[in-house]
Amino acid sequence: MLGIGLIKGLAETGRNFVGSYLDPDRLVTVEYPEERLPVKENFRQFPFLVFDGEKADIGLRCVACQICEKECPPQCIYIEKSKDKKPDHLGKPQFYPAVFDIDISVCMSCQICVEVCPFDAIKMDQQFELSTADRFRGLLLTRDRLAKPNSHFQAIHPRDAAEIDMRRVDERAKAEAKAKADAEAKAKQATAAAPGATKAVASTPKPAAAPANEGAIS
Amino acid sequence: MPSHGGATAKVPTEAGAPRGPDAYRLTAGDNEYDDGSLLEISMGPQHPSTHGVFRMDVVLDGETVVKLKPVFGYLHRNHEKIAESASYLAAMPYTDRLDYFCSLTNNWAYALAVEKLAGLQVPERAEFLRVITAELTRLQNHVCLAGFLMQDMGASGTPLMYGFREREKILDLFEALTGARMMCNYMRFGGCRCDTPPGWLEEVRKVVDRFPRFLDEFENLLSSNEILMARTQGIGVLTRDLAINAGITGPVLRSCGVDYDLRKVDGYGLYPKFQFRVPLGDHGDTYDRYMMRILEMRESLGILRQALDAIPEGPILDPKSKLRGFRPKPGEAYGRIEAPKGELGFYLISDGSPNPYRYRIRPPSLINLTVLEDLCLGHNVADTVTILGSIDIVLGEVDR
Amino acid sequence: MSLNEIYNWGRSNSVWPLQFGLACCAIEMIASTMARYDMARFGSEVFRPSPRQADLMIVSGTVTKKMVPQIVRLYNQMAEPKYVIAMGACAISGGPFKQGYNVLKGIDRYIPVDIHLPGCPPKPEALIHALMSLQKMIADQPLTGEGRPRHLKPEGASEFPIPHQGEQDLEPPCNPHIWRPPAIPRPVTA
Amino acid sequence: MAATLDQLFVQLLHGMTAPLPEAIRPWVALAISLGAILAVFGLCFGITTVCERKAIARMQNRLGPNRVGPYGFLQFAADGIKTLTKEDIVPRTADQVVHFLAPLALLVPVVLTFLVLPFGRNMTAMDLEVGLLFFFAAGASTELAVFMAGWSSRNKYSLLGAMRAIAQMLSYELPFILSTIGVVMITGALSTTKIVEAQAAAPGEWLARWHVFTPWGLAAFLLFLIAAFAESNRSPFDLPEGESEIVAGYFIEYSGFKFALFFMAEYLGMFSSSGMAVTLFLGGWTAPFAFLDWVPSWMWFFGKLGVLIALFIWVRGTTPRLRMDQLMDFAWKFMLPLALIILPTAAIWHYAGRGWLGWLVTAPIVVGAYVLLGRSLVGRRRIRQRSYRYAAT
Amino acid sequence: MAATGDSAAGHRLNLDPNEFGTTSESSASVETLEQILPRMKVAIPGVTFEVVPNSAPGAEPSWLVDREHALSAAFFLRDDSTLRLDYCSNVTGVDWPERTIKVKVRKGEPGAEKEVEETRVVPGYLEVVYHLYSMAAKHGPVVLRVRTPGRGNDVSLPSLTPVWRSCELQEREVYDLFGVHFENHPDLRRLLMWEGFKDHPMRKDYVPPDDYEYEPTPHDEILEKAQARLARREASS
Repeated sequence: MLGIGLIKGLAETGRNFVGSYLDPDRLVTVEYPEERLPVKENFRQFPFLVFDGEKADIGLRCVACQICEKECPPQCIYIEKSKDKKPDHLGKPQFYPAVFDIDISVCMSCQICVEVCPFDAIKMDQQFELSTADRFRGLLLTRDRLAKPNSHFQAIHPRDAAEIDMRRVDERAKAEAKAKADAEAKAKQATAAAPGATKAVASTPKPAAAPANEGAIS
Repeated sequence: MPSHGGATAKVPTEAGAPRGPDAYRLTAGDNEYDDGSLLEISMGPQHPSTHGVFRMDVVLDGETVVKLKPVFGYLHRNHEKIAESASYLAAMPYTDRLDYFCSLTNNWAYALAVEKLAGLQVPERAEFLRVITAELTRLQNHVCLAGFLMQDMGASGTPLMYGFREREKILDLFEALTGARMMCNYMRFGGCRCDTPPGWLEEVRKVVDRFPRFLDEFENLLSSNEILMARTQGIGVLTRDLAINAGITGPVLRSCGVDYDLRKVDGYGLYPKFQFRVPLGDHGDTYDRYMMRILEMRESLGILRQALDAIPEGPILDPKSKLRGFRPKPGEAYGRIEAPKGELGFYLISDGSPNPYRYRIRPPSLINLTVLEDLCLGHNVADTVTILGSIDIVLGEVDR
Repeated sequence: MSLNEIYNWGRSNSVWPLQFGLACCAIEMIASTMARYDMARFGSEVFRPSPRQADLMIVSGTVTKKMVPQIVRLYNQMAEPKYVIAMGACAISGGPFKQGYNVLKGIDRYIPVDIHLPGCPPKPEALIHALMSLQKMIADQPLTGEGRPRHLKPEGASEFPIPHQGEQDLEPPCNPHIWRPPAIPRPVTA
Repeated sequence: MAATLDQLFVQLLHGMTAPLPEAIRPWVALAISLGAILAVFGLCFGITTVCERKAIARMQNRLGPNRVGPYGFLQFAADGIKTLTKEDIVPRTADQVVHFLAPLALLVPVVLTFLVLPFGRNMTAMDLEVGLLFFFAAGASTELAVFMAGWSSRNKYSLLGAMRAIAQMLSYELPFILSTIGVVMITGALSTTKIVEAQAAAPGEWLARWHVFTPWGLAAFLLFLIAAFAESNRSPFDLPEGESEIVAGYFIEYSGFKFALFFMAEYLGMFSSSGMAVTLFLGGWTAPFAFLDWVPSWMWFFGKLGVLIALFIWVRGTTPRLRMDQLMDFAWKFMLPLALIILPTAAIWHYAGRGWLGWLVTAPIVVGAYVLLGRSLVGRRRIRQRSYRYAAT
Repeated sequence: MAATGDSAAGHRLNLDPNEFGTTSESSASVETLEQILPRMKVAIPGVTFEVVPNSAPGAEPSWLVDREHALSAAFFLRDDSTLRLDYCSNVTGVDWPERTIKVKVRKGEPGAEKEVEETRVVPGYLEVVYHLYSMAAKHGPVVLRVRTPGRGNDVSLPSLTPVWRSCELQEREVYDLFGVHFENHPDLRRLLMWEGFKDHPMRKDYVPPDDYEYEPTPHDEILEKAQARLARREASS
């Protein structure tokens, strides 16, 4: 009969109206600025650079290899390699990015830079409240704005961070062991050759490794 | 085969019959419509119901459509050109933005084409994940389509809201798995990017278990509504022969009774292992097209249940696949899947370099629009909107 | 409460967007009005399909060169005071598609943009955040003096020239009165 | 006490006009009433828009406006301030004069219709003998205003909207009026006050004699209500402004305050036709049960009005829109014949003694007519639910 | 689920790469060109068909047909009772600019041939590729290629829209982006670019307009252009 479907529909909306006062399933609004949905661990927005330790300019993991720059689909990363080198967490001297700019007005949050980075240096941040009236300076993230401590990474991607930290501790332990072994071997050679030079050789890797170590554990 | 109703008598009856150039000119001789009996209006590119920046130049006699010319290209963002100058991997995030409702099926189609091109194999767990994500995508696409169709019919947002309420639940799953709500960028050549986070499959099961309740509600709200039936039944009748000849695919094709579902025909992925039925319509009108989606959703739920029961542990990426420096040997491949909107195909020509020589997308939305004029002629302006809505287009894919 | 405050309170709490979507971001824009996020809480769910009745244009998605004249025309058709949010990477700068031949590299080349919202696409929460920043911006505007909004300045244009589609590109490629990019020096890295 | 409250506003008006000379007293009283009507229903308009947005939001599982003022109830004030201060655009090609006049021509007749509504006992601003006629006459002239708006804008969409509006409103004018004739026949009066008084409970009866409690009255009430939906362009009959098809219909080119006037006129039209439905069928300001007579009469009126408005909102939150030809079919092939059948039914009811015999005779007629007409409307187009087959695999 | 304990899953996934995907399995039911060619030669006298090999694993070879007979060949493929390719899925334009290739040629006197590397110029052409399937027989694909004689601005091919309506919009797209004129196409206008646009942007030698006025992260050519622009700006100020 004419009107039955209409009445069924009215009953449905009526049920939802009443239900919105009784059943949380029928009132799904999350009042955003005050209430927030839990952020998913995998959620990604824009990249940031991880640094170990306290200071961004010392602990930056990025070695300016420019792989991410090349692989970035929309070409929104701009890197200038440093002239000099700094030791990384294993103590190996590496370049660092003198300029590392990401134009987040172009970035498509595809995470390919993260996937291709062999140094775990670039990761995805979860900050999304970035609206700004400043078109040119507000949206070009420079190295200083991109650098965030490892503790931040651990906070937003705990599973990933734990895995990476573990690996880096292992790597470091291996490197140290190797350095030690090398040093010992050298020391042996040295003692064999000239006993006076031992001390200087053995102490070389230490100062370089110190800041990286802090970061990995913090 | 249902014959044309009186209202659609202006549709050329011989399927695929070529029509003279005059049939395509909107203002023939510049003064054909000057006597004031006909009204020419341009619907779009900014129009509430053209689903984005689509435009239809419509000639009306009163409110009856006499001529309708779709105008494309307002969202032509050069996807193919960009992909041809970027690496194979770099094109993957761009496929997300093709049909931006269904990024995961787009990913799959592209991955399938590249896998055919390079001869990569997909581990079983990854295949299961692909099926699960693709069927979830189909669910959320159809839910939104039904909502938008009602919106086009003038329902003040309620069905759309219900649809989006369910969509959000599925998007939560996508976000937990891939990190993004819409632009998932999840599949890789020879597998998937990452494994499921702990507890994800249980979450999927929860959503799947609750979904039928929503479908029942939705059908209560609308499927038997007299206004909906009056607005859609007998409107925009697509004949079987015309549909085949015009390359219509997906639910629109099946609504006129052609049994052609690539999940069955090609049996790509793991679909031959799942039991599901392909619903078919007999009338090919807007109501059938709408109902096809509703029925397909129920079948998708069945596939999801089977997949969730059977998903094995294992690797998710072919060890042969490479992220960087991927250079398939020269050759070409055409991979196609049954996307929620129809047959989505990727045609790739490799010349051995790191970027595809030719990268072509076969967009179901665009080709389904071939018959838009045939469907709309003789109907009302209000019907053009619902017919367009029932074809289910996404402009990102139409214009690429 | 001063007249200034009442005026700003009124227009900041009743921002009606134009029902106008371009691409992917439009879906997130729709999602932000839907039940989960509910932009209606801010009184902004009244999406007016006619530009005459809208206050806010959310440029949500890729702006192609074919579409630019229409967008500028729509903006011109809106009644003052009017605001623009450039939503998503494409609307701000062309985003991932900026390498394309048919893609405009930022809608701010032709119309003034109040709020830029990066993301591809931004989450619905981010759009609500942008809307809140816009409301705050409106509420803080003085109605006299130098800092007053554009529509209250005698020289402030409310219509902007519509670019013409040429043989290769839009002519002119930008409106130099509102688009003044800074130069970023980049050394030659050969 | 109850009586004072009941006649509060009447006394107030009397007190205000008493010191004035006899000659101008009725005019001043009318002016004050008009002012009061504008103020009350203006506020009602504001509150209703917020309530509607909140109610529809609730139907859609969300909260709706809740940030501006307490519980978001000042949202209408913000909207009002904004639309008032917004730039007023008149398209260059538009017919300037007609474009300017249209919103006024729409609002004035709508406001006039309120004059004959009895809001409470003795609370009719202009108690005309032919009140009902005045109501329809004033209400019908809104159609002209809508067409003026659509035509003068020189916009194709607005023209389409105007054409639709004219066709729709004229067609629904017929069942709109015809459905009330039964009431006029039974009460034998065109005065709205008398119609209401005729529906009050007779001494000794517990139930009021509302017309909606009779078979023909119920049918006529539903017809009137449906026609009222169409007359006020509310969903599912909002074709003249059908957003999804013709963008914003006849007021597409209006901005700022003129647009707000259109909006207001739509809501005021809804109020006035709901008010008339209350007056004609729901007993106006009378209580449904005799023992509830102590409640002030105007509260009854506004309570019933509120219920009808809620119904308007509820329907808007649920249904899709009809199409133009279906709308016409519905008016001419369903509503008009049904209204014509209701007329003799009302007569039969009268002569059958208005008791159980009347029920026995008239109820089958009304239900039968409804079913048959409904079936012929739907059946001719073969509109039905379908079953579907699946591919053989 | 029936397939849970099915060993077929593991089995299927270890398929020979040459048979990857069931598309190629189903395409096995299409006759080979050798089987069809005699029939076709009878139906369309003078047609030349050539198999273009495809070295990708598991992908189907394609058939190159001469442009004079393309239309009648298409009709034949559609109407032939065993083929019944009633569904044209995909129409692709491909631009092959002029290129020089190195070929090894045997040269010299007969008997005293030497293998010499020679550079040869392959003239450029535009190619349109049609992917055909059968909905009736559920087989396919048959890949049909048609080539233009050159890469000029007025090269033309016969339109296959009379055979398959699905080509209508896709051929318009190929016309728009590659500049292939389709003879007898019912409505050959630009599809994606605006009317009045002068170039065909998908051609390999297309030069996009330079509109990178502001480019904070430039690379390659854009970097050079940005630098040039910066130099100009500094010179003018």
